This record gives sequence, C-alpha cells and structure tokens, in this order.
Amino acid sequence: MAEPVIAARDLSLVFTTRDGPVQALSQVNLDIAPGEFISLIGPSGCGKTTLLRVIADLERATGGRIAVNGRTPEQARLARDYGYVFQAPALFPWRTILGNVMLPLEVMGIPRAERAARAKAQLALVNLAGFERKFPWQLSGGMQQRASIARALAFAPKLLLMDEPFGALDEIVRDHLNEQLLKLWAATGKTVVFVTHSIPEAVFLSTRIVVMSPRPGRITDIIDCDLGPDRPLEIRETPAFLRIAQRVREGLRAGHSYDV
Amino acid sequence: MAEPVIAARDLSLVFTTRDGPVQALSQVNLDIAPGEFISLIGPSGCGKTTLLRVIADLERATGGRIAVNGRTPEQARLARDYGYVFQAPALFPWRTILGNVMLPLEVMGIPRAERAARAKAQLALVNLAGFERKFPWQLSGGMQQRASIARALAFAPKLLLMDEPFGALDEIVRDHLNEQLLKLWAATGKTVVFVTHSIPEAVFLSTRIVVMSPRPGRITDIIDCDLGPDRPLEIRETPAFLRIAQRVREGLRAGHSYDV
Amino acid sequence: QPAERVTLQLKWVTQAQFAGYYVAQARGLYRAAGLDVRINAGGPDIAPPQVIAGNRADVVVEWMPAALASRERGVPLVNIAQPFKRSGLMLTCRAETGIRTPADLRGRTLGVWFSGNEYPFLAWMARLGLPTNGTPAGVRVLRQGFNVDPLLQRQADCVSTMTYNEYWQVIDGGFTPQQLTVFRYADQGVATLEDGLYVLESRLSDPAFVARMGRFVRASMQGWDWARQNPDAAAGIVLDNDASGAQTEAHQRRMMGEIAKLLDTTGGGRLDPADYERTVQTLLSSGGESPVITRAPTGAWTHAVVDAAR
Amino acid sequence: MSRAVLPVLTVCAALVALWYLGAVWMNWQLVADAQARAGAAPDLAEMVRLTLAQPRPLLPAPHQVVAELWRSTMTLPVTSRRSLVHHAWVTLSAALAGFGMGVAFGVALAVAIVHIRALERSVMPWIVASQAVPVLALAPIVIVALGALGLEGLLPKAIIAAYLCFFPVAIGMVKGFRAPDAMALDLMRTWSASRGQVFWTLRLPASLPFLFAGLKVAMAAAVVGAIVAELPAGAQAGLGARLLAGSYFGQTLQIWSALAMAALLSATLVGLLGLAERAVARRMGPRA
Amino acid sequence: MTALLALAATAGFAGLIAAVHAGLGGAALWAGVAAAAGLAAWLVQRLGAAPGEGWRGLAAPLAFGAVVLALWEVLVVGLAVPMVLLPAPSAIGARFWLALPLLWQDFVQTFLKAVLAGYALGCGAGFALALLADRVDFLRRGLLPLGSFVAALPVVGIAPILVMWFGFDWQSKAAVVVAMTFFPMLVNTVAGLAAAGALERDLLRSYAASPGQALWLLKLPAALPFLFTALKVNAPLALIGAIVAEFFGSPTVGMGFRITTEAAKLALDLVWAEIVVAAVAGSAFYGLVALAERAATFWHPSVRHG
Ligand SMILES: Nc1ncnc2c1ncn2[C@@H]1O[C@H](COP(=O)(O)OP(=O)(O)OP(=O)(O)O)[C@@H](O)[C@H]1O
Ligand SMILES: Nc1ncnc2c1ncn2[C@@H]1O[C@H](COP(=O)(O)OP(=O)(O)OP(=O)(O)O)[C@@H](O)[C@H]1O
Ligand SMILES: Cc1ncc(C[n+]2csc(CCO)c2C)c(N)n1
Ligand SMILES: [Mg+2]
Ligand SMILES: [Mg+2]
Repeated sequence: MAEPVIAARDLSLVFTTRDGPVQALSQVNLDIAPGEFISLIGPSGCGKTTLLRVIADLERATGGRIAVNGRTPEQARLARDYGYVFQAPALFPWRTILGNVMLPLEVMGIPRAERAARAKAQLALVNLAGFERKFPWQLSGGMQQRASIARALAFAPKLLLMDEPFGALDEIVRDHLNEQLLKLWAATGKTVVFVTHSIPEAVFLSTRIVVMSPRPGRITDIIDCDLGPDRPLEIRETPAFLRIAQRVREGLRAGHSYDV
Repeated sequence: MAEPVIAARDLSLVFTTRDGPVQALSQVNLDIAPGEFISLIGPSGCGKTTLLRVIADLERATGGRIAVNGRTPEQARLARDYGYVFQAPALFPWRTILGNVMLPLEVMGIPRAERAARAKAQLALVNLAGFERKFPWQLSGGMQQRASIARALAFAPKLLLMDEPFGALDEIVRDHLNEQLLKLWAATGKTVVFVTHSIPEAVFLSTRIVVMSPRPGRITDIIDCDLGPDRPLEIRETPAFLRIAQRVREGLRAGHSYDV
Repeated sequence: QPAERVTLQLKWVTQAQFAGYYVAQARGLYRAAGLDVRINAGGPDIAPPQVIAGNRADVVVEWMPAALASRERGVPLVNIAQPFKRSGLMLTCRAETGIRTPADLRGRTLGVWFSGNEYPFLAWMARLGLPTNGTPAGVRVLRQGFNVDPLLQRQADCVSTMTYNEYWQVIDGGFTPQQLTVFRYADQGVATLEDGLYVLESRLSDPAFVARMGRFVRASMQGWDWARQNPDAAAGIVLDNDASGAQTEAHQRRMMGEIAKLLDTTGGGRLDPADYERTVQTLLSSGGESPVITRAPTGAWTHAVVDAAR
Repeated sequence: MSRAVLPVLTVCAALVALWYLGAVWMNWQLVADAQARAGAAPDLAEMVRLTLAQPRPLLPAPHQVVAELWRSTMTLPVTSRRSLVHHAWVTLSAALAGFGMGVAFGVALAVAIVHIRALERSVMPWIVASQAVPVLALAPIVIVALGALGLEGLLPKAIIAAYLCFFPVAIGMVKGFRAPDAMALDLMRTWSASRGQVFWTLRLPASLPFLFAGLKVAMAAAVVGAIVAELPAGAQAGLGARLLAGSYFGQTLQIWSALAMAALLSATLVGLLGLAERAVARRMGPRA
Repeated sequence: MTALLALAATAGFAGLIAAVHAGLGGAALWAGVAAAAGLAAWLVQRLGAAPGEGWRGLAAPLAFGAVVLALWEVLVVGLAVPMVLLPAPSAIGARFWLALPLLWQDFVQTFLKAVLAGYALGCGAGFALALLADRVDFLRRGLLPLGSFVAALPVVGIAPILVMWFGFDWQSKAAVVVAMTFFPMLVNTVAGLAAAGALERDLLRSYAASPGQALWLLKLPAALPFLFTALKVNAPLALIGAIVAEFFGSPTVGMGFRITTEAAKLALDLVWAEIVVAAVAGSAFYGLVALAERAATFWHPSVRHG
C-alpha cells in the first residue's frame, strides 16, 4: 500500500459547550490509501461532518493524531491539497454562477483568462453550460448544489471531501450525478471521502464504507465494497450489491436509537 | 365512488414575475376519493408544491376549477378541512414543543384542558413523549419534523397535505416514520396527499402515484399501487413492489430534463 | 377681592437684569397692588412676541428692535413702559490687537449677536463705511453664541458684551480692564432701547386691562427702585428664583450694580419719545439683507398705562 | 460577560490617557496667554499642572469632571436646585414620558402599516421626511404652539422627546412584524387564524428582538429630545438647562458634568432595557 | 374612477381655499373641511392600494402630501392663526420663491460643505475603525460597549464644545456631523463584518485564503446591507447635526443660522422655507442612498423581493 492520504490514530474530539463537554469523535482509527472512494455513513449526530472537518483543518482534534498526505491538516490546507463540498451550496449571492466557480481560482492566483476557461469546463461537466451569467438565487436547489460541486473541482484537488452533496436532489438527478462522479473518479484517480445518508448511494460509489455510531462518535464497522470499477446503475439490483447494502443496514441499525 | 375529496378540472396556474410569466401548473385533472393515499412525484420545479398550495388555498389557480370536499378551497380552509405539513418544520422557536402542537387547537378555540391532552397524545404517537417542555432548537432535525407532523394531526383533520415531510431524515428514522404514517392512515381512514422525491417511499405508502413533469407543470402518469393495506417494510424487496417502482422510475425519467 | 392674574414673560434667563420684577414679587408689591403675577423666565430660543401671540403671557420684556419687527410681522406690540433708559450693549476688543478707535476695526473679526440684536451693529458699521459681507475692506462677522469664548480663544478680535454680564466674564477669563478696548453703542450714537414692557395692542382698548397694567407697572417700578437701592439683597432675591441653580452670587451682585446704572426709575417708567425716535432712525439706517423694519411704525408706544399708574 | 471586562477597561484607560493628553494640548495656549499676561514663565511641570487645573478650561481633565460630578451630586441635598440629581430627575421624567408616548405611537404606526398597505405607500415617505426636519429649530415653536393649546410643563418636552424616538421604533417594528417567514404565515392561514390571532401568536413574538433594538435607540433619542426641549422651555431646570446655563456663563466644567450625567443616564436606561430583553428572552426559551 | 376622485378632491380643496381666503369661517368651514378630508382620505387609500411601480408608486405619497398641505392652508387661514405661530403654506411658498438666492447660499454652506464633508469623514472613520476592530478581537469587545455609551451623548451637548474647538466656520459643523455619524457606522459595520456565514468562511479557509482576500471576497460584500443601513440612518442625522451645530455660533450664513436668527425676528415664513429645504434635502439624500443600496445589494433577499 502506498503512503496513506489520510491516517488517523486514536483520533478524538470533545466540544466544550455550556451544558458540558460533547464527545463528537472517539478513538477513530482510519487509513485511506490514494485513489480510494470512502463513504462515511451513520445516524444524525454521529460525527461524520466533524471527522471531515478535522481532515480539512476546519476543526482541531483534541486527542490522537491525524496526517493528511503525511503532513498536518493545517499544512495540507495551506498547500491546497483538498476540495471541500459542503452540505449546503454556500454560493455567494453577489457573484454569478461563473464568478462563484472562479472564486477558488481567483484566491489561488490563477491568471484571469485561464480562470474562465477552467470554470466553464467544470460547469459543462455538471450540466450547467448556459447558466454562467445567472445568479445563484435564479437557480433551483439542485442546480446550486451542482455549481458548488463544479467549484470544488475547479482547481483539480487530488483529495475531494464531500459532505452529503446530493442530499437535496431528486432521485433521477442524483442517479445521474452519481454516475458522473464515479466516471470522474475513475478517470482522475482522485481520493474521495464522501458523507451520505443513503445506503444504496454509499454502496454504489465506494470502495470502502465506514459505518459510524453516535455517543460518542466512533467507527463501528468498515465494509469492503468490492464491486469493481465498472458500475452501471443496474448493478443496484444485483445480489452482490444487495448483500453489501444489507450488511450496511444492519451495521447502521445496531448503532441507532430513535430518540436522535 | 363516493364524492371526491379533491376534484381538479383543467387546473392551471401562471406566476407573473419580473422576467415574464411562469407556467407552474397546466391542465391538471385529478380526482381523489375519500380514504386514498396519493403521492405526487416529479423533478424539482414541476409544480408539486404549487398543486398542494392550490388545494390548501395558499395560492389561487389562474385557470380551471378545483373543489375540496365539494366546496371552494377557501371555504374548505375556513372550515378547517385539512392539516398541512410543510417541507421544513416551521416550529415557533418561542414556544415549547407542547405549545407548538397546541397552537392550532388554541387558534381553533378548543378549551385549555382538552388542548394539552390532545397534544400530548399526538406527541406520543410520533415518539416524542417526554419532550413536551423542550424548545424546538433543543431537538434534532428529525425530532422537529416529527413534532410538526404531530401539530398537523392534533386537530384531527380528515384531509392531510404533506410536502416532503421526511426529506431531511436519515434512512432508518424515515423507515420508522413511514410505518407509523401507514398505520395511522389505515386506522383513521384519512385522505392523504403526499409529496416526495423518493420512489420507494411513494410506492410503499400510496394507493396511487401521480407523476408530474415540468415546463409547464402537468400530470404525465397516474400509477395504481395495489399492494394492499398491509405493508411490512420487507415488501420493498418483493417483485410486485419493484415492478411498480420501475414503472414510476420510467415515468419520471421520461419527463426529466437535466437542466432543472 | 381676589388678586388678578398677570403673566410676565422675560427675555432671558433668570438674572439680575430682571431684578425689579423678582423684587416686586418677593416683597409683596404685586400682591399689595391686587395682582397675582407669574414670572416666566426666557432663554436664547424664546421669542417673547411669539409667546404673547400664543396667549401665553399678558406682558413681555423685550428689546425695542425685536418688538418693532414683530409689529411688521402681524403681532402688534405696544410699549407701555421703559424702565431701562440707557443701552448696556458694547463691543469689547482685546487691546493687544492694536484696536484703539472704531477705524481700527477694518479687517477684523467681530463676534455679533444676531436674532434681532444685530441692527445697532449694522447701523454703526454703515455709519463707519465698513462693509459686513466679509470683503477685506470691511469686517468679518461671526454669529456669536451665548458667551465670550471667541474672544478668550482668540477666534475673534472683538465680541459683543453687555456692561452688566459678558464684560465681567471677560474679566473673569483673566483680562484686566487695561487689556481691553471697549466701545459702547450709546457712545457711538447707535444705541437702541433695551428691556421695555410690551403688550398686545388689541388689549389696550379694554380700560380694565389698562388699569391692571397700570398697577403692574407701578409695582414693578417700585421693585426696580428698591433693587437699585439694595443691590446685594436684590441679587439674593434673584438667586432664590434661579431654577437652574447655575448662577453665582458674586456675579449677580456685580450685575445688579451695573443694571442700576442703566435704569431710570424717576419717571415711573415713562418712555422718552426722543429715545424712541433715535431707535427707529438707527434701525432704518442699518441696511442689511433682511431689514428688521422697512418703514417707521405708528402706534408702537403709549403713555396711557404709565398715566393710569399715577 | 467577564470576557468583556478587560477589553473595556483597557479601551477606557486608553481613552482617559488620550483625554489627559488632549486636555494638556488644548488648554496650553490658554495657560500660556494667562501666564504671559501675568508676566510669569513657569517650567514644563508647572505648565502641565496648570493646564489640568483651569477653572474654565477648553477641555477639562477627567478628574475635574469627576470632581464636579461628585460635588454637584453627592455634597448637595437632592432637592436643591444646585444638585445635578435634581436636574437629572427633571430630564428623566420628561424623557420617560416621551419614551412611553413615542414607543406607543411608533408601535401603533407599525401595526397600522403592516395591516393597511395603503398607509405604508402614502405615509412612510413623509415619516422619513419628518425626521430630516431639525427638531431643535421646531422645539421653540412647538412649545409655544402647545402652550397656546394650554399644554405646558412636562408634556411639551415629552412630545418633542416622543417625536425623536417614535421613528426608530416604527421602522424596527415594521421590519419585526414582517419578520415571520412566509411558511409560518402560511401555517396560520391553513388554520384560518384571524388577523388578531396571527398578530398575537406570531407577529408580536417574532418582532421582539427588533422591538428591543428599537427601544434602545429610542431611549437614547428620548433623553436627547428631553434635553433639546429644555433649551427653549426657559432654561428652567433639567440637564438641558444646565448645559445652556453652563454655555451661557462659559462654565466648561458644568457643561461637561451635565454631559457626563446625560450619558450616564442614557447608558443606565439602555442597560436596563438590555436586562429586560434578557429576561424576556429567557422566558421565551433559555437559548440566549 | 380614481381620476374622477382626484378631480373632485382637488376641486373641493381649491374651492375651500378660495373660500377661506375670502373669509369663510365657523361651522361652514368645519363642514367643508370634513367633506374634503373624507374625499381625500378615500383617494389616498385607493392610490395606496393600487399596485404601482416606479413613478406610479409616488402617486400615493404625493397625494397624501398635497392633502396635508391643503388642510394646513385651510385651517391656518380659516382659523386666522397668527403668522408668528404657524404661517400658511401659500405664505411659505411665496417667501421661498423670493428668498431663493439666500436659501441657496445657506444650502451651500450647511449641506454642500459641512454635511457632505462630515458625512464622508464620519462614515469613513467608523468604517475604518470597524475594519480594525474586526481584525483585533480585543478592540471589538472593548469598543462596542463604549460605543453605545458615547452614542448616548446628546448632540446639543457636544456642539458647543466642538464649536469651541474647531471654530465658527463649517469645519466645526462637520465635526459635529462626524461625531453623530461615526458610531452608527462603526456598530453596523462591525455587525456586518460578522454577518458572513460560517460555511462561507470555512469555504475560504479551505482555500487557504489570506485575511485580505477573505475581507474583500466575502466579508465586505456580506456587510453591504448593514453598511447601507448605517448610511441611510446617517443621512438625515448628518443634516440635523449640522443645522443644530450652527445654533451655537456660526458665520452669518447657513441653514441653522438662518432658522434661529429669523425665528427670533418672527420671520416664520422664512424659517419654514428653510425647514422645507432641510426636509427635501434630507429626504433626497436618503433616497439617493436607498437607490445606491438597491443597486449594490441587488442580491439581498430584501431587495430581490421588492
Ligand atoms: N460546534 C459544535 N459545538 C458543540 N457540539 C457540536 C458542534 N458541532 C457538532 N457538535 C456535536 O457533535 C456531534 C457530531 O456532529 P456532526 O455534525 O459531526 O454530526 P453528523 O454525523 O454530521 O450528523 P448529520 O448527519 O446530522 O449531519 C453532534 O452531537 C453535535 O451535536
Ligand atoms: N412565488 C413564485 N413566483 C414565481 N415562480 C414560482 C413561485 N413559486 C414557484 N414558482 C415556480 O413554479 C414552478 C413550480 O414550483 P414548485 O415549488 O411547485 O415546484 P416543486 O415541484 O415543488 O419543486 P421541488 O421539488 O423543488 O420542491 C417552478 O418553476 C418555480 O420556479
Ligand atoms: C441668541 C442670542 N444671543 C444673544 C442675545 C443678546 N442678549 C440679549 S439680552 C442678553 C442677556 C444679557 O446678558 C443677551 C446676551 C440674544 N438676545 N439672543
Ligand atoms: Mg453532517
Ligand atoms: Mg416543493
């Protein structure tokens, strides 16, 4: 195995709040190799977002160690090692769609002419060609989410962190984007860490599925998902697929309590 | 067939906006009999919410006719014929959970003592017993959504209008609430109009599924869903279920365009 | 027989400038005349003619230029008595600036009171041939606020002062009389009549009102006479009436001493028509952008009340 | 709370230091002139000492203001007309009366505007214009005109204070009454709630944060209004009268102590409103 | 229908005004006023309820203003209110016309010099300090509580002091305007700079953007609605401040100078003409800022949905 992109050892994180400490992550151990597609799944509040934010240096772990590309998360962030897709689109309303996708390129000092070309290519990839001059609020929720994905892809990071990017989309669009994402991943060899609530989506996309459980947030199962690189949508009706899905469902149910 | 609860004839609705008119509904014909469970499904922006809002007299149709319980929507609204669950919980942050559920009873002038009793019963039904004195922000998103369902049920309307009530919930919680809703429906004989993005959910719950397509919003297919009243969760793996799901998926795909 | 109500509106805040009225009040002179007098203090924003037009007073203390102006503006005030014979208005300059004579004022910055009090100044400048519109050949005019700060802070070469008040604030500010050059408007022949008593013309047709005012003027003049002879006690009475609690005893005693020099209590407050004519001529010769009066007024004074007072 | 104490103290200390420097700098000429007239030539330390001890300084030193405040509040009986407490009370009563009237009018106006659309279109621009009218210019006229109607004493002052403070309340409350989102309003509509029910159960609670923001601004405005109204009211009593008399007699210390008292008064009142806001917020859910 | 109503109301008021100038009074006056006012209220109600964009939206406020003016004229003339208490609009209008050059002089002195300079300086300084406070948390927590304290200082109190410090000309008025406009701007800008969403901040952090980039690309645009709130509040405030400051010493020109000196000379028509200038200038200034706001914050929900 090549040097892992992400290596977490006994990672833990405690939020101090007024009502006392909240243990969001506890004893997380996880290695992610280059080119892997890892899904994080688990009930609401189990720490999926928190884990992603620790990797992205948006939150500091309070215990254990974590390395991103062999460096600290902060060094990785400053080296612009990753692209992050948030759960909400977080587009700037005063910028056009093109302007939003060009934003990271602007911050990173890429020449003006190149910016527009690269941003336009990404927008085409998510089926948003022709909407460059619109403002975010003139687009439906699904289109906004796609724009935010284009924005994360625009500067071609080797590592993609995606937090429920397809949560607000309807089934058909979601299927379509799942296929696109899989193609992109296969073509570019990126490493992807992906948070989702949907079991079929996790099984369809991942090489490995990490099941988490709350109170305190910890990893309860890591499920290999060896469906091979070539996955048409119909694979979701095969017994192999359904078997993995069932395993994930059971792992999930084990860690679930209804009052969350 | 008894007198329909909802009868729409050539219903159409045009929004006038600054950029010109937007045809949100066009030539909608739909009869819903008492005790039916109807799901509306279709791509984002196809007019599902708009149709629900027309039924609820929150929007006025610009063409055609619609009757609710044989009256105009306004008369039906003033007679408090229906309960409406919005996509977001829309709880009042300054009221406790109990206070929120009691609000419609308060508006309708039901005596104080009775209010509390009825609200508590509804909260128990959605598994929120013990959370009466909490404020909305002290609950997770799923719990808030359940509270808003309890609120809509509190005054026992014969007609329930539900707009993607389970959109924000994870799979496990969603399954649980689907089962609860089905039980309630079977027990009370209410008429339900239900908007969803999820094909399995629609198939699992409905007696009929209405497939819509955008530009302009119209009904493209109405699919009978004759799985009988008794539906365990496992029914979702049966061939009959998957067949209907496939028909819905095809109907959806036909009316779909990716740029929405 | 119950006392008759009379409301008097002063031109300025409670100070020894109005001692006669407070003395008449405090020593029961009004009560003895069968009057129940209420004295309302004024202030920089109070225009007594406005107050009397709004029926908030029966009689007001006012300077003649403002009183004549109000006649032209539809509030026909009539002078019924004139306790102040002489003008206390002056221009006080820092001597170190080299100002010795009125001719030295050319090119200087002067603080002037406006609000109707600028006409003696304008008449004076017109007589000296000094433009007041800011040209270098003339003088630069500042609208002076309520105090003498512009002089102390060297923002102006000269400021307006009253003999009885602001002049002493300059002295308190660290100047000796030798370090100041003072021009009295009276000496320059452009003095206008100050604190007189005025009523609305329409009410003078009522003999009962004239009789009541007669008693009021007589009691007031007795008050002034007493104040002139007992300045320190009068200052004490003024202090007793100061609601703002801001006045000092020393300053009020000094003021009473100076006020006494301006009074004429011998004629029972009878207005000298010659003084009146001089005031009107000064105002008519003053020019300016918006003249205070445009023509000589008629019926602006009467001796009926002082005569009734005998 | 305690996290704010150190920064506030530091900034305060910095301001006081600046103030002392400013006092030395601004009073220098005054002292130098006076010394020159007296023919004296003091050294630097003596000069600084003198600049900070002038009876009529251009800018009094902080300790002078504090001493004057102490003298005029603590060493005199509060009923005395020389006591600043007495004058603060006169101003306070007018400000509170005006505040009450202004807030009532502002809220009523907002209620009317929210419910009658024609009113917003026709009246709102004039309300904005009314705020561009200089009150101080109108105050004497208002006082005399109201006097002509037989109103005097506290009331004219309160009306001027109310004129100044209804605007922020009205603007804020229009925003606040419209703060409930469309979904909450639709919800009430599905229950066919009456306008009154929508107002009491939804619009009013939703507007409370805006109400308190508006109330705080209005409170400060009411104090200013009461002070402004005291200038033409014959400089009888109140902080405005003290300011005027101080200005009239060149008593810088008296001006500054009246100013400090006014600021203290507003700050206390605004602070009390903050406490009330917290109490209400706690009743409406302890999150805040 | 509306046009007919407008015609009727106009005719009614015109007749009434002519009648009172001819000496109408008593019960007939009150009956006429009641009838005309009722007609006018109906008209304003109709105009306000009718949908209208742009110029048509102005019909209601203009009609309302015209009605108020007409009522004012009728009542003042009909009840023979003395001019020194309240002049009639016709008198004010006539004087306005005659005194136009004088009013213009005063406007230049007070508005074009003192207000604009003070407004720019005050808003600029508040903005600059807010930027600093945003970077230095210590300053922010120390300055804001004091801000509300200083904002409570009455203008009438500081004006004499600033005249004492900065002299008689427009500079001291501008200083008063600076003092009045500084804190609203500071408080609003600080709030605005904090208004950018946590998610958006995290986004720029994930790009390793410099603080300057975060300010320029995110915080400033997000703060614009707050900035404009302050700019709008400050517009009439600045004008009032400059006028009030002139009461405490000034050269012999300026709106505040004219208002006090002419009021003392009972030239109330000129005083009101000056007040009209102030109200129009203040409203126009406010309106201009509001227009700029609409253009600059076109993306904000409050602007998007009218
Ligand atoms: N800033 C914070 N302060 C305090 N507690 C926090 C904070 N952020 C998250 N938490 C808590 O940490 C736990 C994990 O939260 P996290 O957002 O990582 O959950 P998640 O798995 O992403 O849930 P979801 O599926 O709802 O997005 C939760 O209990 C949450 O309440
Ligand atoms: N108030 C409005 N003004 C103008 N257009 C509107 C308005 N509300 C909805 N629309 C338009 O009407 C169409 C139907 O909207 P609707 O909200 O009914 O869609 P939907 O099917 O509920 O979509 P989603 O699944 O995203 O909720 C859309 O094109 C939308 O842009
Ligand atoms: C605004 C204004 N400033 C000055 C005066 C002049 N004045 C007239 S009487 C008087 C009191 C004497 O000490 C003074 C100063 C004024 N009338 N109005
Ligand atoms: Mg999350
Ligand atoms: Mg919808």
